[in-house]
Amino acid sequence: MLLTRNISPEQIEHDKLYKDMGLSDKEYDMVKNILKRRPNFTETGIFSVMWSEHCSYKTSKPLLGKFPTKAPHVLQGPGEGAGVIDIGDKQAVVFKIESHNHPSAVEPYQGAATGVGGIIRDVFSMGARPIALMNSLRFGNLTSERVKYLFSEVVSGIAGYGNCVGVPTVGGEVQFDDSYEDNPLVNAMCVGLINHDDIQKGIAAGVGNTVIYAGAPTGRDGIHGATFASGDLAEDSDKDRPAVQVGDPFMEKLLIEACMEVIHSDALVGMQDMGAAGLTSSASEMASKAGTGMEMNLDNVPQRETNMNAYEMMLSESQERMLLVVKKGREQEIIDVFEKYGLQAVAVGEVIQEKVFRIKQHGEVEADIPVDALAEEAPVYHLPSTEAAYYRANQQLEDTVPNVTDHASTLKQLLQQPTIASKEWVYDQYDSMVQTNTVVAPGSDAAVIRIKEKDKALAITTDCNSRYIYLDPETGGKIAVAEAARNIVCSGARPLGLTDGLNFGNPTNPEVFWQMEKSVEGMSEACSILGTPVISGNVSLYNQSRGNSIFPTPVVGMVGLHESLDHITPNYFQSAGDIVYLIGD
Amino acid sequence: MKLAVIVFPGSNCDRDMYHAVKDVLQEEADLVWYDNCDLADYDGVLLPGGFSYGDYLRSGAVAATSNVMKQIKKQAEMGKPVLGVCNGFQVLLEAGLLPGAMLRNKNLKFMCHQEPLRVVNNKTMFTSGYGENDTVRFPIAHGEGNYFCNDETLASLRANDQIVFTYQNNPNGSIADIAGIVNNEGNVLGMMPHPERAVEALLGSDDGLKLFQSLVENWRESYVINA
Amino acid sequence: MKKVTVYITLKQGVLDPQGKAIQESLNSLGYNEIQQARVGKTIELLVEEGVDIDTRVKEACEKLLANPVIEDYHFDVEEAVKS
Amino acid sequence: MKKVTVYITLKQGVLDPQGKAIQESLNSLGYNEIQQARVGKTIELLVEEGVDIDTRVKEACEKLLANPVIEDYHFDVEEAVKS
Ligand SMILES: Nc1ncnc2c1ncn2[C@@H]1O[C@H](COP(=O)(O)OP(=O)(O)O)[C@@H](O)[C@H]1O
Repeated sequence: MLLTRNISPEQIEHDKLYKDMGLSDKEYDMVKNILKRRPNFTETGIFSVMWSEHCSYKTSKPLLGKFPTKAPHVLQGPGEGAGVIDIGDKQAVVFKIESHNHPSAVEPYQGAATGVGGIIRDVFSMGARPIALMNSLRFGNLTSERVKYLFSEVVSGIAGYGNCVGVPTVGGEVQFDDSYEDNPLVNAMCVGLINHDDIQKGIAAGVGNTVIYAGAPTGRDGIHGATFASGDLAEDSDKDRPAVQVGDPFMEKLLIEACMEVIHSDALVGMQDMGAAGLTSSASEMASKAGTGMEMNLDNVPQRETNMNAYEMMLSESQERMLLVVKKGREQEIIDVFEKYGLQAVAVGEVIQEKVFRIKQHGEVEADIPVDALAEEAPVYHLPSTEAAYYRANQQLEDTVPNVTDHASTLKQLLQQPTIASKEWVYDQYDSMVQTNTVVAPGSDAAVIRIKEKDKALAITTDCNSRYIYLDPETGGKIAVAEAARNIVCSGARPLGLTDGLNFGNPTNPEVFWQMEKSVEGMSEACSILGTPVISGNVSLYNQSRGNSIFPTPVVGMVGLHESLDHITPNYFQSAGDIVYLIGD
Repeated sequence: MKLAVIVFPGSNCDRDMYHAVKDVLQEEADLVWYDNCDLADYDGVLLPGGFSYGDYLRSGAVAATSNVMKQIKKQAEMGKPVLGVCNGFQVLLEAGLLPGAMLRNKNLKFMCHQEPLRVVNNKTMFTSGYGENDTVRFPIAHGEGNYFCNDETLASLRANDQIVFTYQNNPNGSIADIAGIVNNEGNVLGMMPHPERAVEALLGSDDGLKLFQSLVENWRESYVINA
Repeated sequence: MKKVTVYITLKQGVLDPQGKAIQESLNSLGYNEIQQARVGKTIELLVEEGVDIDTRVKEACEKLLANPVIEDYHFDVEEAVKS
Repeated sequence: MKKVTVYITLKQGVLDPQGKAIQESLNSLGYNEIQQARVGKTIELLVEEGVDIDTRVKEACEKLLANPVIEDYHFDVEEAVKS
């Protein structure tokens, strides 16, 4: 591995090493301005991950602002690990969707598995028990061996992780199209249930409080994964392969149980999972939100490998790790809970008054950065947008209706399309029933999960017809939200809100940015009209290979509430002689 | 009747089992963490499904070596009922309380859906509420449920009427369609399908209720007789 | 420090669905010369010296590492190389 | 007929949760001398003669048997014993 201490700040500037890490010249100058000096190697790495699209949303932020996010029933909108919506009886539903596209293109089993692990941590770090998983998948056509391999490994990875942690995977969607040939999409959604009193935030409040690291030790997994996820998937991405992280669902299951116990302790101040950019983002975000600073000693961080330097430790994406802030003097209570589950939990730092993020290792300061610079002051770009030429050309076309002569054979052909055919091969591999709440299992428009001891249930769906969105991003965006809402309503529930997974190509291409802009506008309008605010989401850009962008794919994950179990409506014919109605245009 | 639901690190159907016994059957039950527990006060032991120790090495293998298994053996020797479902069955096999071993499903995939089973032995304390050769529908959810044993063991399972449930459309390749077996004494039952997921019609089947009811009724009778 | 490699294989007569799947996909990729595939596993242990390694590892295999109903095992002991 | 045994191990630095669980369980069974366990797999192939075994098996490993992203492999070739 790199001997980073030998690379001086001067050399980083002179050789423009920051560019290899993902910072532009302009961004590097911003960093110098913030620090009033040149950043060292570790600091450059920290800025580059925190300012990557994945962590900072620097190009999508202006668009995300268009989403309606407020409503009386929204207890927590975008910004925390996951959004929270009130469902009455002092209970709430917590959910979010997240992509793991690039890792899955490189190592499909682990990429998909760790995607599931990550989204589950987002939900239980809020204090909620994860009660359901969904996923939204896109692959190339099933004609190439590589695509078949990706498809089957992604499904196994989702199953391998979700089944083991004991959270039912209750549905999802799969579509196949050439535009995803080299760049599959793997979006995973997790839904959790929580009592209002247990809602946790990822904040590092209270100067003097202790920062505790819990879970798996840190290894060299996925170093620079966050910037990797935001860069083009180039032909030679094979050499990025060591960036792949491996998941341990068994450890995650123990973490869930330990965290479910810890949230009831008033010694706990804040909790966040270590997702993309690991220690760096969790620590700096927690401090930034609380208006505090944090000092951390890396010597205390549990390590899986020897001789890791500060850069590697700060950027590692080892899975199944949590960061907790705990009241000073009460650390042991918390540590004991983790130990009961055989998990390591150790004090690694302290909340400080000064709003800086200070990292020490072997007695030396390895990074000293103003907290807000990392989390709040990331650059924001307003990229140019141009109406796509293909769109303009399509608008000139006359409406055509295909001439079908043999309806039966056309129907059969349609049913044979992998995108339309039954997905039983997929969902049979998922444990869709564990936790014994699944009233409507995969195979229906929306899955239905009852809430024990209450006369209530939740409906969950993921939808996005990316072909429509490609053809007309604004109308397609509306359709995606409306389809999700219809699926919820058909199951007998009232739509509550949604999480969005925005998967697009290269945003610096003005036509791609236009697709993003228009589809977000369409989705936003539909959300406002339907009263379904966006409470969380995820952005994955640069989904392309060999110069072609994927179809714009803003996935909608929607949750609805059945106010009574009697409202649950199945989506198949019940008995001969019933009358069939067709409603709508 | 008071039942212990054993929780190993990685068990994940523990709360489902507890819910079935406590909330649906309204019998007494506790979730019992595997470490440092005392089973003397319980009338029976339930080993739930899940992925104890991540199913690493072989499913059930690590849990089978834990101290609590010694106690469970002792309870079983005393004649108390022990029920292992899914991973619980795998643990019982690995611990040697039941004969045979589990292999990966023949299609190498995890599978989760309802399967019709045949009750081939309705004379056990777990199945007396069913009719002989009744068809019941239980969910299965496993990747390693392909039951295997050698010919000798199979012959003795048959000779002693130890095969309790068989699959009607063998989904995983199990020898002789075996879905569940009891020990020679009849008080230790291991089965891959999940009766605890089949106790509420709302969730698709309540065919599993009779299994738990049989257990409770037989225990009550023997308790009354012994008392 | 010694490195012990335990080799665990399925007993003759025990069906190996994974091996069979591998053989079939090798054949379908054109490796028709491959007539059989059987899958086993290895467990590499780093063992401190000062114990009777043979006896201890044998015992560990029987207690935990191998399942005698379906598996055979054997192991090698060598000097561990510092990494 | 030749017997080829392919040994597949996880690359250095790749997390091996299975190995870790095995090590911990060995330790808790009293085998405290065992400091590390890493799990790998073996695939035993029966290969007809008449092909360039080394090249073909190497190719098969890279195409199918090993996952180069996280695994290393090597193999031995020996005479197959009639069974
Ligand atoms: N990736 C997946 N994971 C789990 N369930 C899936 C997945 N893909 C599809 N399903 C399930 O299969 C059923 C049909 O899916 P799909 O063909 O996409 O139908 P629809 O167009 O009605 O959404 C749905 O119930 C869905 O939940």
